Amino acid sequence: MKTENFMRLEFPSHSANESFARQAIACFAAQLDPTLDELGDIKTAVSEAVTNCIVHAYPDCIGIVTMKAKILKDNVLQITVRDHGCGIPDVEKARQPMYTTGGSERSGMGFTIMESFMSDLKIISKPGLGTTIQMKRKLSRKGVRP
Amino acid sequence: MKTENFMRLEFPSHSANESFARQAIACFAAQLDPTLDELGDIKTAVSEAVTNCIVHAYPDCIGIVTMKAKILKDNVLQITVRDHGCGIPDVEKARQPMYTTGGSERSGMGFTIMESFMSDLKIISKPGLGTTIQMKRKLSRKGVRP
Amino acid sequence: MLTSFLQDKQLTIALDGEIDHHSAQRIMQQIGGKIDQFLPASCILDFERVSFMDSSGIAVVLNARRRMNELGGSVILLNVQPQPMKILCSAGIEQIAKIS
Amino acid sequence: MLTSFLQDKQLTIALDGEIDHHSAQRIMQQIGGKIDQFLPASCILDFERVSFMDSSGIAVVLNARRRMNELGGSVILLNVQPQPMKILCSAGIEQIAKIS
Ligand SMILES: Nc1ncnc2c1ncn2[C@@H]1O[C@H](COP(=O)(O)OP(=O)(O)O)[C@@H](O)[C@H]1O
Ligand SMILES: Nc1ncnc2c1ncn2[C@@H]1O[C@H](COP(=O)(O)OP(=O)(O)O)[C@@H](O)[C@H]1O
Repeated sequence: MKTENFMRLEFPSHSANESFARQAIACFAAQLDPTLDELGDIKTAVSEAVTNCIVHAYPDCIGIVTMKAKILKDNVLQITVRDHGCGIPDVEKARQPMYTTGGSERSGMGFTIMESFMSDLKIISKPGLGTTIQMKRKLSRKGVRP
Repeated sequence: MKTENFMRLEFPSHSANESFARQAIACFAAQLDPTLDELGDIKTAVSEAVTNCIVHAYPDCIGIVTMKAKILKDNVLQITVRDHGCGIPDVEKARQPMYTTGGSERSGMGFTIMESFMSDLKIISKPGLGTTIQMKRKLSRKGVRP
Repeated sequence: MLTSFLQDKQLTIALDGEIDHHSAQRIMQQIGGKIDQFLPASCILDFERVSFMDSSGIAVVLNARRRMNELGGSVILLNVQPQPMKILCSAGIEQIAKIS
Repeated sequence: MLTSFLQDKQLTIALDGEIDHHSAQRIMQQIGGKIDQFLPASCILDFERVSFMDSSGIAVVLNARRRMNELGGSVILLNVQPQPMKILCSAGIEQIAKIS
């Protein structure tokens, strides 16, 4: 497909939607003909970002999670995950490996994994207003495949 | 999942997104544990509705298509597909089998198929403003499976 | 490109994948091109590997049938899987093409 | 329910499917329950049928390891597929559980 493509998906923060969000991004990314390994990385990053909305942004209620994906030039997939939940008071602290406010059920590795599997991870957050995560991934181009 | 679930998906009217929309509804419907046959019907109905937006609603431009899905009680999946395209001047005529304004590439069977594969097909359209298609499908309940 | 072979003036074309509006135009052109090239007495469309089809597939069959009509020949559909069969039946396709 | 078996004080638990936050809590409880029941000397988590795992799976391993620590035993991860392996490595899990 030559023309720019994008999608925008909204769903409530039920934990059952973690796998739905992963599958949706995989279906959308399919047009870039990713390798299995690339697909695994993208699904993992989305799983982390969406889980954070479910677990941290809306701890005591069900809120709306918005996932956007966009195909940029040179086979780059850009993904944005957004919530209108509690926000992150200290983003630098939150980015540190093993840092979690989630107790023994969380590992504190979410942002670390997003950072190492994707590029240009941006975290924009305002306490009380919500959080937007943006990340990119350049996919090996189809033409270059053996 | 006990609590009500829904999703809202927006994408541009590129024909490559027909398969994306089908896969997205299949992933969402998965939580209702549909049979292969039920899944086929749902994917077909979505394919028809989304194709109509791409072919008829936005014939000369790329517009936005919105697909919503909602789980109602008693395992009923409700799907809404909406465009802001040219609209349908005569909905009764459009519903007739074999009626098409699309020439030899279209069969005129889209609405007929949506009607026979789904229930409660509603078509709301205003020329110049766009079209909303709403349809439902009751899925055989998990508990009742052999 | 669709695989095909010709035997005793019978042209067999194996369709593949999902047939929707996105893929249908290319498929129609390829089928038309092969019929024009071989001018067969009958055209067999093998649906074995068609995993999904919407009403765009009906137009594919109707177009093939129109071309074959011009040649005085027929269209036969082979190995149709359950989901495509449902679509073909809902369009009454068994009245214009033989399903075997 | 996860399948498991005990041999020579070694408890093997076969995990299954996708491990994310949605499924992790149930998995942790089941692993904890089995360790409490059998009080094994070592706990083997078989990842052969885990097709996907995010960082929630790290917490699953850390929890199993915490329980086994209390018993003075160890945790061993078996048959880890490429995608889960990537997650485990990114968390340095080979320092706290044996991967074989
Ligand atoms: N969307 C969010 N809304 C509010 N807080 C968040 C969000 N995402 C992350 N956080 C905060 O950042 C911390 C670190 O996140 P992360 O690295 O993903 O690890 P984990 O999810 O395992 O805690 C979380 O424990 C939480 O305090
Ligand atoms: N979303 C839409 N916007 C505008 N016109 C539409 C739309 N959907 C359907 N129509 C009109 O209704 C007719 C019948 O539609 P349908 O039964 O789906 O058959 P087909 O798509 O094969 O033409 C179309 O040919 C078109 O004129």
